[in-house]
Amino acid sequence: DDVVVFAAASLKNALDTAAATYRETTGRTVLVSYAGTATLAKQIEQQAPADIFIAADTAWMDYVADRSLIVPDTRHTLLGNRIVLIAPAASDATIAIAPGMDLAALLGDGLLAMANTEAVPAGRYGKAALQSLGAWDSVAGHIVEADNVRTALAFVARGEAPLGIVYATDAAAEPAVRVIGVFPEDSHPPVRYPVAMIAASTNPDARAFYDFLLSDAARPAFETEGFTVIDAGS
Amino acid sequence: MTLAVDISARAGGFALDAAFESAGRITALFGHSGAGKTTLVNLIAGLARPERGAIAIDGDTLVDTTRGVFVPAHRRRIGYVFQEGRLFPHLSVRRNLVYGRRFSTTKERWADFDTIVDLLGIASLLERQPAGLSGGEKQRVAIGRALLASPRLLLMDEPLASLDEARKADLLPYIERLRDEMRLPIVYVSHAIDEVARIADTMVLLVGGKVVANGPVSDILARADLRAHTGQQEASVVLTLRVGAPGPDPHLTTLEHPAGRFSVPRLDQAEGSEIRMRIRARDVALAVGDPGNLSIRNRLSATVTAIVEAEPPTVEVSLDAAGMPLIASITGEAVRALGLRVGQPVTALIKSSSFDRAAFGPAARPSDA
Amino acid sequence: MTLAVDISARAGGFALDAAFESAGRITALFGHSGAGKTTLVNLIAGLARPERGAIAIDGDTLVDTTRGVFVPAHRRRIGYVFQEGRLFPHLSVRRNLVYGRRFSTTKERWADFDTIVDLLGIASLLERQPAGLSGGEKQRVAIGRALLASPRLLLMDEPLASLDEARKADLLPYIERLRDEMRLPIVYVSHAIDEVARIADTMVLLVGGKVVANGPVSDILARADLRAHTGQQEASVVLTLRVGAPGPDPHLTTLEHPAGRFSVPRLDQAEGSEIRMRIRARDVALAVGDPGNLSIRNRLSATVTAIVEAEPPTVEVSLDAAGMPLIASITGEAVRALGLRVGQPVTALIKSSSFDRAAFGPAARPSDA
Amino acid sequence: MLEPLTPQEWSAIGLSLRVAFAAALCGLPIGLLAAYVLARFRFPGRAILDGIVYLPLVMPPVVTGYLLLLAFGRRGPVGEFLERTFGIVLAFNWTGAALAAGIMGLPLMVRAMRLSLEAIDRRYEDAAATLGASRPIVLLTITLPLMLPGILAGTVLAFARALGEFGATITFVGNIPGVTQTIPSAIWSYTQVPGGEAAALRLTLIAVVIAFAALLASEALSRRAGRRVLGQ
Amino acid sequence: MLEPLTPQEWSAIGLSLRVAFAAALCGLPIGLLAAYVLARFRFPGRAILDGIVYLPLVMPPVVTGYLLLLAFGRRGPVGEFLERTFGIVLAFNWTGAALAAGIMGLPLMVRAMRLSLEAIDRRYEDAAATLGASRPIVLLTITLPLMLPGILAGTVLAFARALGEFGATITFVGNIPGVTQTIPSAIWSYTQVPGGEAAALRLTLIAVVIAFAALLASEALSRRAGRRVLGQ
Ligand SMILES: Nc1ncnc2c1ncn2[C@@H]1O[C@H](COP(=O)(O)OP(=O)(O)OP(=O)(O)O)[C@@H](O)[C@H]1O
Ligand SMILES: Nc1ncnc2c1ncn2[C@@H]1O[C@H](COP(=O)(O)OP(=O)(O)OP(=O)(O)O)[C@@H](O)[C@H]1O
Ligand code: MOO
Ligand SMILES: [Mg+2]
Ligand SMILES: [Mg+2]
Repeated sequence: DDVVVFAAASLKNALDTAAATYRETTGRTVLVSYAGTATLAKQIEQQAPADIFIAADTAWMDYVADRSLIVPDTRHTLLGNRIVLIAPAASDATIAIAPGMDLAALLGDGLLAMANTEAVPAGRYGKAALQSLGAWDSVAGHIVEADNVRTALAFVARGEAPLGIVYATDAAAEPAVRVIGVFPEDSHPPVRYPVAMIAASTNPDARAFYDFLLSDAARPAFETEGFTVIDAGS
Repeated sequence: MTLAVDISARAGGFALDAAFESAGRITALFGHSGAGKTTLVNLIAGLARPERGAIAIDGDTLVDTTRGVFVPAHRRRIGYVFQEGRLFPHLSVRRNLVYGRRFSTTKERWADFDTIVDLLGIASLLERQPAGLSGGEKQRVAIGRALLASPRLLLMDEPLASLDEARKADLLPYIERLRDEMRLPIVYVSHAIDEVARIADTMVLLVGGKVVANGPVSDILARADLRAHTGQQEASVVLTLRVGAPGPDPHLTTLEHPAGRFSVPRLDQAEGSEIRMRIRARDVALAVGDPGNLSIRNRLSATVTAIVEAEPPTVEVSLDAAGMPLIASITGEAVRALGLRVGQPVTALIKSSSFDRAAFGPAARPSDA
Repeated sequence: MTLAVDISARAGGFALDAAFESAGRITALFGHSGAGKTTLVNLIAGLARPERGAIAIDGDTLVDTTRGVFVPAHRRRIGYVFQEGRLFPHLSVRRNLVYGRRFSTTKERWADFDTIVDLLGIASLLERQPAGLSGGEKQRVAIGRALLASPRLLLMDEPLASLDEARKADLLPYIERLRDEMRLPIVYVSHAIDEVARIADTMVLLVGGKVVANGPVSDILARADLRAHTGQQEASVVLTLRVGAPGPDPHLTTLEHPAGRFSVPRLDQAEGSEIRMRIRARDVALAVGDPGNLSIRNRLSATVTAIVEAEPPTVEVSLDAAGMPLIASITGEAVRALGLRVGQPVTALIKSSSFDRAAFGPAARPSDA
Repeated sequence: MLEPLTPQEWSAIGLSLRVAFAAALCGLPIGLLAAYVLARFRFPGRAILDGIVYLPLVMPPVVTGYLLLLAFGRRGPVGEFLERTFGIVLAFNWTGAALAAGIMGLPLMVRAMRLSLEAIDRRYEDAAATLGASRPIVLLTITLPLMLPGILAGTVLAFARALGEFGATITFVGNIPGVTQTIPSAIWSYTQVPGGEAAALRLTLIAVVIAFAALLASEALSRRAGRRVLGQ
Repeated sequence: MLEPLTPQEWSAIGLSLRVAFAAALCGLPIGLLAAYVLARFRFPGRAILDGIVYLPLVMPPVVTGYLLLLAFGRRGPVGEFLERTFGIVLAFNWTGAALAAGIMGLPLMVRAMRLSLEAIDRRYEDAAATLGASRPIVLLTITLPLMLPGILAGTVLAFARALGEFGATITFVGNIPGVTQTIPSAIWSYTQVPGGEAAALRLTLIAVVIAFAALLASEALSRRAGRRVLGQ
């Protein structure tokens, strides 16, 4: 049977490339089921036929770990990402991302596009960053939330919202937006994509792909998309 | 066949209470618009449930509320020609016609497709869809459909109302043949007293949901008290006469009447067979003494038995013609001019040509059931 | 009113080619089932478009394919009583009835709600929904609905077929009143030759989609060559006679006939007014010499003008009664027995009571339009 | 489940009701028009129109939402026109949510109405014309009343769909609490955090109860109309 | 747009077709039964059944999918039962996708069928009974043919909905290429990464074309049936 990976949707391009590389070198096919991390976690809870889980945040990985659904010592942080403040490409808005910044003034009567600040990791990181920079309270009533970071990006790209907070990976690939600034890593919990093998997996090939993901061979696939590859063990 | 009905039912604010028995080959349901004829026919067909009561055919119970019996419509083998056609809109005329065929067993099946199609003149319509048919065409197909299901009892709710006279004249003998040759009992709803008088032997008269009379058609038509309900303007008698030996004119059929000569336009009935005919009082004239040189050849010797004032100027003179009844309706002026009185011998004059084809029917052959 | 029709139309495989003009107050459309009557009526109503041709009422063009004129149905003010009722199922009887009211201007509105409801006997149905009505009730409501729209021309497609005799007898005089008092021209489709003869003055005879004859009803009924199409079994004449001075019996009305005495059951018509009546050949008997002491009081002196063999045994004897036509249908046997020949003087005998109410109608008053 | 609703939840419920009503009611004339045109006229491009009406059903809601954003966003051609001409802004506005929900419900609405319309015996309309009723009057007094079951069914379908619509709405107008956060958006948020199931189910139940009420109301109306047609 | 489709996309199209056909065809008898029961019988709990049929429309698809996962998942009561008794596994299987799509389409199907059924003049059924047809035969020969427009409309609605269904499917059976990845799941995946729009639109167009073909086929069938009823 083919190895089945459950992965957060935002990893699609990178993981598809990695899987293609893997197939070229080993001849073995890997199937990746992309969905929201929450959905994947709940499916795994319902004995989904997954061999490997790559989450977009640690909370849902904790969720499956708490239920002993993963092989504990296979949990590793695979990738990192950054969140950035963006504006439409044509915008000349500038602001230094630092404590006390006056984001509200920059917004004017526009809205700040973010992924859902309670539910979606990208949104949660953004909220934490704004809070730690003291800008949250002044913009809280002026946020338009999306169900995922891609929609938030689209809001800015389409010029509907003057500013937005998205992953660096998304911003880099979208010519219609301009990165105004990158949020300091210490202003929010680090953006991490943990990986783990599923406890119920019986696929003998799973381990090989897992190892491949953590190996240097997979590195270019992730880095091309703008992810930071977190060295195993770090 | 005996149809025994004793039911109460209601539809909206309308209450039907009908109890009658009919052993007739054709039972006419007669009554004004809204009298409950269709309601009653629906109950017999099994399309409606009575509140209480029972319906049985030849002792075979179809409904009996006290015993909780209710035979569903499809098991009754009762054909129904609806007042409004109700052809299946999604089936061709042919498939409408044969619809009921497959539900009868070969043994029960007496209806022949080609015969019925020819008779109804619908051969050219077979591949058509009902929606394009004219009013009369629809009704003919509906009759054919009911017949082709080979029912054991046929309900016809004003089946001929939308047909022209020529077609009616074609169909009535066929209905008689169904009655006589196929021995198919029929419950026949009609407003046309001529039709009823011709083909029905038993009549159930409905007024406002109640049966006010039922029995032989001749008895009911003769009852003056029912005339308002039967919608007749005037009296008539129904006689059953035997076909006599052929006379000199081959186009006339002589009927044996004890009171005198009686010939009518030729009937295709064998000598000795019985004929039922309705003689309307308006068609009977009277002569006192020698009638003179008249074109009216049918002359019956009779005695006046009663003289009754009907709606002026009409007076109905009841006659006894050698034991057979006859009624003449003439004007009061004529009664006075002729000096008519009870007991007086008169000659009843009846024009041969006052009968049209529709007035005659072979008397229903006694059922052997 | 003049209705001028000259059109070709087709429906499926059926082709209608009708050209006629009628200046009649009531124009009867007569023809066998499937002859195209409903098709023609639909064209007049504006519910169908002809392939080519024109229809005009009093010179007001409704359709003219050459000029591209097509007045839509709702602007024609042509009432239509459909063969199948077509009551609006979602509206109560009352709301069905008044539906067309609001579309006529006050000036055009001649129909009175209460009068029409009473006449049709539907007062008790007003709050009901159409679905619960009996067949005849539906049809009466449909007639009322068409009338209450105050049309300038009324199309009636077999309007009385589902009504009982009593109701028919009530409605026919009303239709006559519409014709005479409301001056409402009517196109009347019917299979019942009696009805047509009584109320229509003009008749259009359709056979297989073609008009084979049109003109005054009396002319068409008198034409022996059309009898197969009119569905009549026998001949008749339609006479227009003047009401004469009252005689001794108040229940009889004397009609002025130049050939002799002629009285009929009382008509509520003023002395001097004109009456139209149909006298069926079967109701006329002949006497050569003194008729004797008969109950038949109407005796007209006449001369035999023709003796025509009809369907045996019937022979039709045409008469000239002081310039007015009359036909007697008697048996060949009678002709021989009386030794009848052309030119012979005879007495025509007509029973007063052979006319029922339905046979008479006031002659349509000359239109002043 | 028995905890009181938060103000945000209350406002989501209020907003969802507003959006669903607006979607169903504003969709009504458009749906009727589309149903009428599709059922009654034969014209070139009819099949295309028919297909277009179905589009929102076939496309994943996210795509529909994205296309709406492209067209009706402030920078979209239609959106720009609407804003410039009428001052109407749909993006990030509850009206945009209603538009999204309405469009998602349109295929359902049109289908139901068309079925009813096509089942009507046109001879009733002919009869009305002979009584003097012009085409629009026939439509109002005969056609529409006779297609009432379909209109009601279509409206309830659209209403229910609007209550459940999430993908297109959030992609088009996002999720601004109190402005564009409808019940489904709120539910979705709950499902995305560990332990949010109970709150999600509670809101789901509320949506279901609302839809149920609408359904019962429409059935009652429909039955009343039907009873009338069948003769009390 | 003109690049050849990837094998994964081909398999998504094939799977979507399979899922949509299965959803529409297996839904058919269930939808018919529900429509028949709802239209023809009055029984306690009828309103509840009516409401349940509407549920999938009202609930956000994600919730429906989650409930399906809870019920039909391998650990869910129904799922466990089905696996133990019949060896049927729905979760993470294309059959599960069909189930999800079928359930999402059911309200549309039932509604369309019910409208058609309620528009049938029951006197035709009475007429058939007097000709000897038993209840099931009447159903087969009169009722079903007369409600054909509704059956077709309902089936196409369900088919189209199945082609567009995403939320419930991805939540219930996931998005495993070749196994459970339908066109909408593939589209959604594309929308979640930079630069995926073109691929997403291309797949959307394919879904639209398929739905369009189904629509045209059903219209043609329906017109043929209709023409028959109206007399060629
Ligand atoms: N559902 C109903 N609600 C109220 N009244 C009804 C209902 N069904 C029938 N009726 C009434 O019952 C009476 C009898 O109806 P039925 O159809 O049996 O009459 P009918 O004798 O067949 O008349 P017709 O000769 O006009 O067809 C009518 O007055 C009708 O209005
Ligand atoms: N759509 C159609 N397709 C084919 N034939 C049709 C269509 N419409 C009408 N006809 C045919 O046209 C002929 C005339 O129909 P029409 O309804 O005018 O007859 P009618 O004279 O009114 O008959 P009836 O007295 O039976 O009502 C009929 O033979 C009918 O079958
Ligand atoms: O990677 Mo996510 O779970 O689509 O934000
Ligand atoms: Mg009746
Ligand atoms: Mg006709």
